[in-house]
Amino acid sequence: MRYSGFRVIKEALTGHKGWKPVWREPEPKPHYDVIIIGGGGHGLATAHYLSKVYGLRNVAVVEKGWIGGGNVGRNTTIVRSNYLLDGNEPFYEFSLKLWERLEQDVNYNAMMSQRGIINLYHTDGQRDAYIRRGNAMILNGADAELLDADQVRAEHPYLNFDDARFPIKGGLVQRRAGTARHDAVAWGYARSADLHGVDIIQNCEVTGLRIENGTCLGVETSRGFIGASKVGCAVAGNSGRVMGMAGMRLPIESHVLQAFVSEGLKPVLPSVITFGAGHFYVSQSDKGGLVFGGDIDGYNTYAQRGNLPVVEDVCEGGMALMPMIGRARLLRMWGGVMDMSMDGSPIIDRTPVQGLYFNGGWCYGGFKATPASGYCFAHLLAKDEPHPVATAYRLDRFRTGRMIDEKGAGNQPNLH
Amino acid sequence: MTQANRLTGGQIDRDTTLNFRFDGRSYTAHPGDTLASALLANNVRLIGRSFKYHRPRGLLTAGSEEPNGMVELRSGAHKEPNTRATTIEMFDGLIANSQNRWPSLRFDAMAVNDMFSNFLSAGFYYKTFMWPAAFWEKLYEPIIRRAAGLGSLSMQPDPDEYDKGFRHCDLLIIGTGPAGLMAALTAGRAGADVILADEDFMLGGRLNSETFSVGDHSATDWAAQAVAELSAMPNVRLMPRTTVIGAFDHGIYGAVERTGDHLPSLPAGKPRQILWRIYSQKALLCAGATERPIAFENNDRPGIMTASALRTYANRFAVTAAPRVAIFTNNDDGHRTAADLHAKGVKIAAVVDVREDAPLSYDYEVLKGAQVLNTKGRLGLSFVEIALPDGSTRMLDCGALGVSGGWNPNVHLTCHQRGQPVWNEALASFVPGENLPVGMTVAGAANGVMSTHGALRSGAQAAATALNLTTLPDLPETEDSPIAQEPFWYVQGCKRAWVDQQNDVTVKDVKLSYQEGFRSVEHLKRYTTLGMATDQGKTSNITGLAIMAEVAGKSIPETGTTIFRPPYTPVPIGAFAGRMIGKEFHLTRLTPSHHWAKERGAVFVEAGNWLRAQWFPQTGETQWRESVDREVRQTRASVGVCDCTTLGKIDVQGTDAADFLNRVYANGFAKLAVGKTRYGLMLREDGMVMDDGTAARLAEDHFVVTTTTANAVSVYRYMEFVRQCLFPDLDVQLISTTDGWAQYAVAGPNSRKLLQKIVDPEFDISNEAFPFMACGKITVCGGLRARLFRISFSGELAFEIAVPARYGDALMRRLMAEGEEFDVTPYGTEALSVMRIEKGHPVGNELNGTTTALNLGMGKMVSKNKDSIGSVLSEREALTAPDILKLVGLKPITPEDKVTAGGHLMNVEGPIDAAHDQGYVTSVAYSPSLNSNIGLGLLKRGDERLGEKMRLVSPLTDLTIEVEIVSAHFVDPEGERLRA
Amino acid sequence: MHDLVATTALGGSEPRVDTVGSVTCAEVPGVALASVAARRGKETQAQKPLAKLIGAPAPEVQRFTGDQVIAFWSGPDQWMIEAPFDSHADLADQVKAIFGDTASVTEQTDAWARFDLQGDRINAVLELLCQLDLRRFEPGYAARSSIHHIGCFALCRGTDHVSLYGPRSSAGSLHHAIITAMRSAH
Amino acid sequence: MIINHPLLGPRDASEFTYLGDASLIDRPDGMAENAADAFYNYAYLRDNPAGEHQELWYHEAGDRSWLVITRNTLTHEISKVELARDVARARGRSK
Repeated sequence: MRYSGFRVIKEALTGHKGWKPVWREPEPKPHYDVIIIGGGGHGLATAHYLSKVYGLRNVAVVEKGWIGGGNVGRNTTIVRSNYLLDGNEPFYEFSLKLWERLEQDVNYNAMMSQRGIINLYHTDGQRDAYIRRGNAMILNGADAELLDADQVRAEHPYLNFDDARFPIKGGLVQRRAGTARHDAVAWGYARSADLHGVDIIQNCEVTGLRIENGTCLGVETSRGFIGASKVGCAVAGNSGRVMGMAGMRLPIESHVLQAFVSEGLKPVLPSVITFGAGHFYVSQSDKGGLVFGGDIDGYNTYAQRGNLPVVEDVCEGGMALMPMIGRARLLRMWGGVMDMSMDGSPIIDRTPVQGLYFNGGWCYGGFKATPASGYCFAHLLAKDEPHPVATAYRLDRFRTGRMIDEKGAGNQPNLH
Repeated sequence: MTQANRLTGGQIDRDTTLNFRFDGRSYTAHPGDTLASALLANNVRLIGRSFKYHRPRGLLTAGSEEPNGMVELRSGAHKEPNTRATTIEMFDGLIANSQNRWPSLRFDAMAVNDMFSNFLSAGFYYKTFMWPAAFWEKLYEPIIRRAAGLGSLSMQPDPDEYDKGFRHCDLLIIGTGPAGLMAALTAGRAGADVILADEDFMLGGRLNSETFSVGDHSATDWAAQAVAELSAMPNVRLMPRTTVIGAFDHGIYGAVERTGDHLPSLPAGKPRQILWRIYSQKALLCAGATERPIAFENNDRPGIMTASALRTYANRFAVTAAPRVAIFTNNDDGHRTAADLHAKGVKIAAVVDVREDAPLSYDYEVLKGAQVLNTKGRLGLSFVEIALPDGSTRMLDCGALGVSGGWNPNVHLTCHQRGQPVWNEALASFVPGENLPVGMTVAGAANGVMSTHGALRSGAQAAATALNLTTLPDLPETEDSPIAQEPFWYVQGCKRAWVDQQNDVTVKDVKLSYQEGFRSVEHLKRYTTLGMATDQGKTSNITGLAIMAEVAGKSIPETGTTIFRPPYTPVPIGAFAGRMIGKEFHLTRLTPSHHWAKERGAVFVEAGNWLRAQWFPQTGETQWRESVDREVRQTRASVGVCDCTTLGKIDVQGTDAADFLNRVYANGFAKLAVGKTRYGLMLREDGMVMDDGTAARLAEDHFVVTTTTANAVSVYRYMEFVRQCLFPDLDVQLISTTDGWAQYAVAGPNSRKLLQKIVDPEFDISNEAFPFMACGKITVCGGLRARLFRISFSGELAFEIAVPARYGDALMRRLMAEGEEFDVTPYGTEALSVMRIEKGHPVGNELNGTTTALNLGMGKMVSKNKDSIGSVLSEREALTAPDILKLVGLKPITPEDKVTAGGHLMNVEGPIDAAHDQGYVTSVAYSPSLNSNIGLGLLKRGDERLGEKMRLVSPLTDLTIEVEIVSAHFVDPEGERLRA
Repeated sequence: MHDLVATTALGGSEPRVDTVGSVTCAEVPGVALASVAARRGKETQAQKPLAKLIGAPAPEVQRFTGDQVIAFWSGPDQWMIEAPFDSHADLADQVKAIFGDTASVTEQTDAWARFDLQGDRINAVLELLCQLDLRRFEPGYAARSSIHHIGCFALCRGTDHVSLYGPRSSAGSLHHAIITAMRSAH
Repeated sequence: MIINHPLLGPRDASEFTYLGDASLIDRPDGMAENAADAFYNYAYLRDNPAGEHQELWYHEAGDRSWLVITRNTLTHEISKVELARDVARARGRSK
């Protein structure tokens, strides 16, 4: 069924009787060409591109709970490609281009809104680093603009310019960045993959990987064994647990990132804003809520919740940056479990086990990567070679010293 | 205005009259009122508009669970959007306005949405607005955004202050209804350290809304007596107006006390609210229960509210929502409301009870086995249409309808650590599950114990269990009626029957969600937005879940559970931020000569939390560059003084101190002589440079280590890690002395002469006695103990001198006075930076966490003969490949060309793109010594490319120039000056 | 005798005193400090000179002992010695002479700013500043924690008298935090 | 969170700084034959367990002790807190 304004009107006039389930509820087949573990954004995007672009139809996504319940269902919805390093920027720019045509691609309105992002800077050193980054973006074909303090004030007059501990000196802007309706991204990919024949199997937990003679033959699940020629793991947050079933230790720790939303408010913020002198970034959703976040709690955890010190730290940052939000109320807080990698960058690669492929280590940047991650993982699964924009995301890069460390924080995941 | 709907009795102070305004009209109220009760007293039912369809809305409840009755409170910068009228304590002069309407509350243009509601069904926006692609941002989204949202921000900084505080207790009791009060009495009398918190300004919870007696007293009086007894106990702290908002790990609870919201204005220095972090050994949740509505057609009109809310308004606030009231119920509690209202003289149109065996009344009509089919009234309820068991219908004329669908225990805080409530068939509601936050127990209605006596009993027992008490206090006699709740969620056949009133989610939407495959509870919530409004679904989640279960043909527990996240009720962001905002966002660190520098007119710059003098403008200097160039020239020509107090200083002592430093530094320290200083390079274990600085050996077993300003804390932490975790038996002791010493760099050819004027004569600081890299303890100015280091960052003959911080100001003034004959200049961080770039010293821009010693031209410093931190991993193949980046100097071919830090380096020929990137510029300066802009950069194979011409491009700042690659040591490469 | 004039941590020539209601906050510059850390293997030995120095047994964890010269526990086998500045301007040297090679001694006099809070409502002020359990504040208690993200020692000298030691460079921020809390709690 | 410091008793976790897995105590010998391999494992690979996790915390705003804390990463329950120095010695580290 194709979605359109016409269809909405037609259904409205006929009592909405024609709407069909957005995805089937199939029983698992005994064997698939490809099984993707994880019905989050990345797993569903992988299924969409595998089936639509690479033509593989005998594909299943197995999800232990409900689809879209991973970090795609609990993030701050920001989409951008403002990266510095060669290993990252082409990938994220590829992703942003996929975002720009996502809705037409999947025939689902994910409300991709190119409202722009501004990263504020407060010191000369930060400015220099942003100039280097902005140049890297432009040299990679992305867009970037540098604003001085007056230009920032013209666009964001409500920021704290007059009573700031760390005065705003300017900002790096990417106009094509923005936000998207996170749940809809998962649903749109799921719907499209389903239409292309992919089996989306919910409430099916992977309990083991069947590996014989160094080759992965399929997955053991709560609904029995399902065979597969190739198994791709896309369970960021839980990568350690699933890959542990294959006996692998990863350069990854699991951490919680909290996110927050305020009560609905009439429009106040025109774009995504990140504070350069504290842990705070914010945008406003179409419903009017201020969606914001900050730093990870900082300790290893698989619990989808955090603690007060980070809540306070984030709100301190928010109030320091935009003191007008003091009387807006924080409505809800939640936590998502992140794969924090050893250099802050992801991994999309084969593993030492034949037929087992890994996608993870997204830190807290996974949402914006969803389309490219799916595309590149699909490419890897279909062709057994990395997509040209994802060649740096190797599992062995820490052994060889080819880290992709945007922050320069080194091998301590909670600093990335 | 008279208060037309005011009844007799109630917990209000009729002797005092308060004035308030709503939507510009003046009304009166009394202390003890909420804005909600005061509006009802003045016969105002219409208060707001719903989120999506802009339907007229009034009050649904009398408490913090309110989804509808939201206003913008106060005015100007104090405006507070989305404030629930039910929780606003009345004060004189209160101003409130309705929100989410235009142009007025009664005539809202956006109400047109309601007419097109069929097109705006759940999730309609996911299926359209996709063509053409660019129209989303330009057309559709702006319209949606303007229509959405609720209240509006003032756009001005919040003028109020917020505090944070910390309290510890044996037992935290949350809620002061019968369970909470009885628990507090039990624990308090036993001497336990108790905190008793309640969101209401009046303690007593539901007891203040009821007419039955407790012991020999009315419920209200009993509560007041209990509160009085507790107030007199030194071991019990009562916290009214305090909402416990979240249960965090290990018995920590967040609580927001509204210390000033009930005041017309705040006294100076007083906070509006305090965010308390309560550390509890045990916690007892006595949060009561919330009455749930029943869904029926047009059940959202102003005047339709929960029956218990009608009862609260009547009994506690002496207000009726209308002179004529009907009740729709599926349980006995609805009849209690009817009886109480009747007793207060309110006309009961009828009690509509879905049960065939409903109890009858002598005082008013009870319609057994009847249901509400529909309602009428554009801006407020006027008629209710009833379906009678015989199939006939009847219209009831009434201005208010109280709806009772049973009670849901307030399990919210039990879910905050992702515990799941469990379904209780007898109560037809969710009760707390097994996996509660550690240390928490639940009593009273929150635990499904619905009678008053049961609540008293369970509160006492829970407190006794938590504190290991063996005896329970005597409990007063009171109401102990059994509770039986037969589920009745919605009237069959209804469509536009609201489940989530604020977000406009109807029964029809829930069914459509199922039809489209959004069947898990989480999908239901996300697809329809059920429970995502500001009330977090307190009155709607379970009903929505129940309807989904019915459609799916499953039981409720099979369908799922619903859990709640913190905060319990929305909290101002300002309260979470507290005092650490504005200029106090981070602490400010000042050096001892800060005041002196300020007197000199210095311009300051943030360096981490420090404020440092950036340059010292002199009369006639209009451009910062003039001051900086002068400071550099004066220093290089004669002498300058720079405050370098901010550098980290770590005292390293012990018989193994040298051995310890030999491990944390990449270069050797074992053989450094006493009285000597050495430059040290510290690596992270991954081989990247962590920090650099110097270590001065003051004695065989005593070093003073300096770190960069930025890394002082992390280096100290890391050294403690190495000491305690890696080499626990080394005899080495560490302590930071950063703040203890004021330290000044005295640099320039005349620096020795200047210092000789203040260093006491018994100390010889001539080149022979005190050569380059010497260090020692000295005295100055007639006996003040000081430390002197002959080290140089500027490349000149230079010293660093340190004195106890309290004398820093005086020493700086003395240096300036004594230096007058040498034309001494103070210099700031800019001149410091210029001089270090001229000398090619790497700092933060180069030590960016991705550079190795090899990158920085210091590869040889990494000793291969010892096992120091980071040495092994610095050898990895990609870090030692031939084409890695190397630190170089850059000079524009045209000296006036500005060099841009962050610019990228490209070959002179060939394309300009990422694939041909050769490196980047890390630091730039104008060098007054060379009369040229210069820069440092990291360039592929840079050390082999000296003399090569390259393009420096910065498309971001629209710059392309040609530069020559040169040695990073622009000035005095042989280092003759610093050894002079 | 040298001729340099000292400034207080807040940058004044005289110590700052503020009173709000019944609580007084006073800057106390007349104090000398030295840290003592026992050498590896000499942890027990070091207690003897310590006892001699303060005329009392070495303090237990989170306690201070002594009278004119006191020692407070600052870490495992580490103590801070506090003495009147006028008689102990060179405290570290004096202490080192007593400890010999049993401990490392470091001058800390000017590394810290001391503020004394006095009055019968100091707990109402302290609970807005510091997350330590005030029920443990009895005379002789000494603990380090953070106040507005500033690492501080708190010494309870009496039920209505607490000394707060914060890093000297942050004295202004710490003082501001204390004064706003005093106004708020008043 | 509350960390029950072995010397000081219960303290708010906000006084502490987190480092990571307590295996960071087990630094390999940099002069050994297999040092490159051993350091890669040491510095980069983690067990990352869902359950009990031994980890290093530093009492930055307190007594500056490094602690080894045994904490469940699913529930955050802390079952043991030790001075890291004692743990390091017990694991054979010395000078």
